[in-house]
Amino acid sequence: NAPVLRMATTTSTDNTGLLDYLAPLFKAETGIELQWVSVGTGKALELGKNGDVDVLLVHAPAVELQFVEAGHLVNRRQVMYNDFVVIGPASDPAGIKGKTVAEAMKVIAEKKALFVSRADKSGTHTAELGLWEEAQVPVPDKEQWYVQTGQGMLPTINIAGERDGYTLTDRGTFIKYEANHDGNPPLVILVEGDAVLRNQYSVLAVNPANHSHIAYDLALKYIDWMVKPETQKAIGEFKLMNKQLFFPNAGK
Amino acid sequence: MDYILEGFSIAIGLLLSADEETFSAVFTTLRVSTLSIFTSLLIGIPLGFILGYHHFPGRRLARTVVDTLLALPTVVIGLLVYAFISRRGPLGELGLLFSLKGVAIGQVILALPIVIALTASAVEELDERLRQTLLTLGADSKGLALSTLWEARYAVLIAAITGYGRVISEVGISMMIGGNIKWHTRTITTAIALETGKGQFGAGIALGLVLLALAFIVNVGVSFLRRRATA
Amino acid sequence: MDYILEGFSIAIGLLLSADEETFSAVFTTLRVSTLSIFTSLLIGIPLGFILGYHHFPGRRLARTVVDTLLALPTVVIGLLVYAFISRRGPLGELGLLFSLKGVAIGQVILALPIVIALTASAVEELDERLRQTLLTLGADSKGLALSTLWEARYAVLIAAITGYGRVISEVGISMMIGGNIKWHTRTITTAIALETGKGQFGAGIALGLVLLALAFIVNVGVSFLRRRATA
Amino acid sequence: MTALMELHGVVRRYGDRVALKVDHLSLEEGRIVGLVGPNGSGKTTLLRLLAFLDRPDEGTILFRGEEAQGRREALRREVTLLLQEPFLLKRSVFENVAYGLKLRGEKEHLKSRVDEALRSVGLDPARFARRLWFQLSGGEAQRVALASRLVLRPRLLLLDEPTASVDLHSASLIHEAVLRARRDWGTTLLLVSHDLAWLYDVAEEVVALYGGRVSERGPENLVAGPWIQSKEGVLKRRLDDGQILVASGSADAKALAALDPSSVVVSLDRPQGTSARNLLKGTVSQMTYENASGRVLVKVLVGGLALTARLTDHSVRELGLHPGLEVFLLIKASAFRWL
Amino acid sequence: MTALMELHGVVRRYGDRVALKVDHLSLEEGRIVGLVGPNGSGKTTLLRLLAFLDRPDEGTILFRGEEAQGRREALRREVTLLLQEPFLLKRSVFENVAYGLKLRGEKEHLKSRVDEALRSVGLDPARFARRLWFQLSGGEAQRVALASRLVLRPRLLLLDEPTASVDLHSASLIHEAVLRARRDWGTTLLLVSHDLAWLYDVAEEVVALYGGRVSERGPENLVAGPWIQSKEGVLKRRLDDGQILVASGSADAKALAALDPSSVVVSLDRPQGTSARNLLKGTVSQMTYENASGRVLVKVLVGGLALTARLTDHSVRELGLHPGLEVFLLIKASAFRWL
Ligand SMILES: Nc1ncnc2c1ncn2[C@@H]1O[C@H](COP(=O)(O)OP(=O)(O)OP(=O)(O)O)[C@@H](O)[C@H]1O
Ligand SMILES: Nc1ncnc2c1ncn2[C@@H]1O[C@H](COP(=O)(O)OP(=O)(O)OP(=O)(O)O)[C@@H](O)[C@H]1O
Ligand SMILES: [Mg+2]
Ligand SMILES: [Mg+2]
Repeated sequence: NAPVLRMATTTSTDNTGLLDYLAPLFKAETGIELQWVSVGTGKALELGKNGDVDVLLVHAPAVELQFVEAGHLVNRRQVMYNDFVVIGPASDPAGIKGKTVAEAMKVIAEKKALFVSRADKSGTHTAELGLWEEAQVPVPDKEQWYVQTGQGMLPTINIAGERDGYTLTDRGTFIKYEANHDGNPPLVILVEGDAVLRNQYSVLAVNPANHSHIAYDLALKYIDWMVKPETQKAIGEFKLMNKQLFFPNAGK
Repeated sequence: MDYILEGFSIAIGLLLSADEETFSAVFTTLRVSTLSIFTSLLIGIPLGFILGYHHFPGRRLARTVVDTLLALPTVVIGLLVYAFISRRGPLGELGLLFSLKGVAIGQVILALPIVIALTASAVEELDERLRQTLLTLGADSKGLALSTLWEARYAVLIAAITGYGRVISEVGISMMIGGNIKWHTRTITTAIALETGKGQFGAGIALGLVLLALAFIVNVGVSFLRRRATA
Repeated sequence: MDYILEGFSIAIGLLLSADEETFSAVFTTLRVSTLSIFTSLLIGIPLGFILGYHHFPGRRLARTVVDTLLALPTVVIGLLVYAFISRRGPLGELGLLFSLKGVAIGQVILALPIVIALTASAVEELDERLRQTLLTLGADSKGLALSTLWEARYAVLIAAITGYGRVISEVGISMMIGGNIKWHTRTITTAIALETGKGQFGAGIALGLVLLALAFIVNVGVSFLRRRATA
Repeated sequence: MTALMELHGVVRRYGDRVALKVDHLSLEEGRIVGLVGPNGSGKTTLLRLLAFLDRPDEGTILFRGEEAQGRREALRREVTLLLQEPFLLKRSVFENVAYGLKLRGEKEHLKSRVDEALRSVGLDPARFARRLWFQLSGGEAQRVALASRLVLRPRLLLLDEPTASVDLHSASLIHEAVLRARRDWGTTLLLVSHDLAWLYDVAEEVVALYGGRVSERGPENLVAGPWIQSKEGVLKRRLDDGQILVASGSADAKALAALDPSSVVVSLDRPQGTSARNLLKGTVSQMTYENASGRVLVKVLVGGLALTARLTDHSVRELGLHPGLEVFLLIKASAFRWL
Repeated sequence: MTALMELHGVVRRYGDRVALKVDHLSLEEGRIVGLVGPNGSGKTTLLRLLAFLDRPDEGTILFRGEEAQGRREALRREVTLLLQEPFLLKRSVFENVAYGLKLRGEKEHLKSRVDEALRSVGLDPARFARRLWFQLSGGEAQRVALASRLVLRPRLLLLDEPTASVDLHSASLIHEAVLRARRDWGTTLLLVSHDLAWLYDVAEEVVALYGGRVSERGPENLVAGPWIQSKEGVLKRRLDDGQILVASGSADAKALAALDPSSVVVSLDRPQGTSARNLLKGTVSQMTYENASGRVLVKVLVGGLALTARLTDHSVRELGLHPGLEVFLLIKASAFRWL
């Protein structure tokens, strides 16, 4: 019976298949079985705080730091990033293609073009709120053109697709979405590459001082494994539709 | 444990402060569940009567199929309805996706097997002498159906209550078809799912309590009706 | 529409190739739903009998409460159970989180109101002469309960089937308490939710069909038993 | 007289068992016919066919000379049946009686017609109309069920044991109601009852069923086994008090023998030198006037067996018969018919 | 003889209506008691109390001299009741009859005891034991229900209309079964029946109930209104054939009058100069031997009313009474009692 390490993670790492790719490698090297639950970022952090898992893989740096500060989590290490992109219908009714993110957001608000928001306090949603601030547009809570789904990334993209709306997504999920549409999706990338669009993933261990039962040693082994060069290389090599999804940046 | 206590205090807070978001969800829930359950009863009770009353070839198979459909998960219903009403689907033109009507279609599919199976069983349990009495008094097929259902009224009511509980508590269809769009298609259950996903467990429980309060009020009404029908 | 056709072909593929992941989910689903439904029946049928048979003070209120609990959403049950069995909860030591036992606890809470309400209604619908007959033949309270339930067996069976359909199709509890951990707590429904979340609608529908096939087999068995009991 | 209903070659089975086999039976319009027969002889089965509740497995049923098949729903409005086990709808007494009228859309004078029907079975509308179905005694429920049929003024009224748990006073009211139905609406009646005294009083004609077959001989005595085959080639049945009944013919031990009451002779003294093989001592327990024949049915208890003899009032008077009297019965061994 | 059961000041109400009010009633051990009374008089209500199915609203019930309250469940094994409407469990006939024995853990000789019980009500086990509850005729079901009580060999057996839809032959078998139960197991019996001929034959004593009260006078004739108050200060009731019944006292139009059969005088010719106010012409319809008194009950139809007179066999013989004979009834106006 292999020792079991429990991890809470966000849906993006699971839905893209990254974990299915890494877990067997980890088991082969360390003999540790990784079991993960993929949930919203907020819920993942809450599970960590309660000591229901041993380790976290999430992407909401600001909130992560709050949890570290409060003493719930320790040993935060950056692992990799991907980036956010603004997507929308190929016809691009608001004409945002090629603009900076801040300008694009402003134009969307001015033209009251349909924008679909996750509105679920996820990493992506937090990033979107940051973009509105950057564009100096108040969060358009009750506007007709602002659709708040409160759902995961893929369902939110689907809603945008059905409604011909714009939305913000992480690149990984978008590639998955492209794949689902056999590479010919109704929505396309319109804005990308801005520095503010970086989406940072980190691993964190649950603080053993609060929870004596957790497998802290296994969590440390996992964190070490994730940041070591061979693993980092493997992450970089993980591809979907021949596209790289995550960019390793441990120690940077 | 803390979440539960927290849930209670949040729930009271939401109700006392007449929180706008909460009330929007409550109202949406009531609208769609009422539409769904009445449609289900309208279709399901006659079908349940036929299934429980008539001895037609293939009846046993039909019952087994209905019983099987009791196990239809809401996500699957959501997917099936989505396949029809999405823009790429055959009914895409009707614009039912992300609308309460669309949700109601899915919820009717959800409640129908319950209403049909329980109505059929209620009708089946009736005394054989009832049929004979109605026929000897000259009932035609319509009179027979109506009077039989009236005799089985308490059991049919339980079918309705069970169906209603199922509809009001479901989340998969509302999420998939309604889209959980704030101020539009967000129901209490999709709001609970959202809060839970955010890790706001207390708020999730609070909304759960609001939903139960709603169901309680409906059931007190039903129980009152039922009492009047007995006395 | 395409999704549905795709779903059928994937479903057949999964079953024919005896796909390991699918079979693990099928097996997990069967294990946990069987445990849940039997526990629910064991607790729920006696309670339903008491509620339907005895005239105690507060009975009407008790019925209304049970009817209300029919509207308990699975997410809320998940949260409540989580509050108890999370490491910080009072039962944290038992390690029930992310285990099938934990899921079964939640599913029992889900099925109990259904089993209780429908059993109570079945018992209530029985002929008053049954009670008198059993008493005049010398039945004590145990004999009375057992024989009454036996007389209402078809209606109680429907309670069991409805409860089973509810348990096998639920996803909120399995997700929240089981955690949808591959090879461990992934059930058919959590797998469907996962596939749907990934946008693999065809695969979601395929798994839904697998679930229905499972439910169909169970119900054919029940219908066979039922036929034997009649003849 | 024309036949209201006719049965030709009708067979009704339950599983493999034939419960009813009627080669021919016709019900004359406007008659009051009694139907008797032991338990399980097929009376209820026959009434269900006549009321179009069940279909025969074989044979045809004619209503006023025309094939009934195909217009059963319409004919059900002309024929009504009082079920053997009364059953009330879960409504008030008033609603139970009014139900059939409302179905027919006959809402005029509803209240007065319901009240009249209740009164005709001895129930005071003021006391009973508003009661609920479970707030009645057995006999009251039975009479409500009857009232709900009488109110319909049917062409054919089939009553399956209308007096089963009804008191004497109500039984005579039902008697009157039956006569009134025939007189006022020309209703044809078929009455099943084990209360032969009541039935013989009401019916103009009595048909008997044995083992699902109509007997042309009218009601008969039935003697169940065990029969013992004796050396003399006859069958013997030992009675409780030691007397022995002798019947000729051949049958197995469990066979049922029928005996026409007209072939039973009653005598006050033990007769000397008679050709009858049976000479049985018994006590008269009941004497009933038979309306259909104008004769008297004398029931005599013989060692636990009740045998009925049909006598003229002349011979009853001559013999000075009265209940409680010891008498002798003379029966030929060949008078028994094997069923 | 000791009292098996005694009732003191027992009252049973349904809502506000008092259905039963018994100041004192005792059932002697080993007796066969008949209980008669019109529909709704409280017979079933009384049997339910005696069988511990219901509790009285007031008063006490003693079983063998001890308060029954508190050990009702145990006593239910000593007393059993055949319900007025027979009800079978959804099982085979065999399982229905065996049910009570299995409950009591008496599994020895189960099959032979069940077979014996079935035979005692005239059902052949080979033909009936394996049938299901719905595969029976009305009378067969009734007898299965009875067999399932007889098999229990109870201390007290309460039968509510055991012969209601049972044929004559079976009625006499039930008669025998009742006597055998008393003889073999010392069972005390209380029998309700509207079949007075049968009841009077079996019962050693007959108690009557009217409007929920026990009448010490035994069964009586009942005459329902409408009564018309006449100038002479008496009440008159017009009969269907125009004859008029006169009763003294005061009562309202809907009142029920009771008349003791012993106070009815039968005469062949129209008597001259009698003090009786009533002189009614009627026809004898039935004569029944009353076991309890050794007398004969003569039922006479007078203008749609059935009146019973209780005569000695001597006078019956003297008058040469027989069913079908025209007679005159002499009844004093003061003989009527108002209920
Ligand atoms: N549903 C059934 N299935 C099988 N056998 C049946 C069914 N109903 C009646 N029988 C049988 O058919 C025969 C005729 O029954 P039916 O009810 O017509 O008798 P009946 O003359 O009305 O008797 P009773 O005087 O007892 O009412 C009986 O032997 C009975 O056992
Ligand atoms: N559940 C009830 N609720 C109200 N009234 C009732 C109820 N049961 C019986 N009664 C009334 O109580 C009275 C006595 O009923 P009970 O059944 O004892 O009469 P009974 O003597 O057995 O009559 P029957 O000869 O018709 O069987 C009747 O007037 C009846 O209408
Ligand atoms: Mg019958
Ligand atoms: Mg009664």
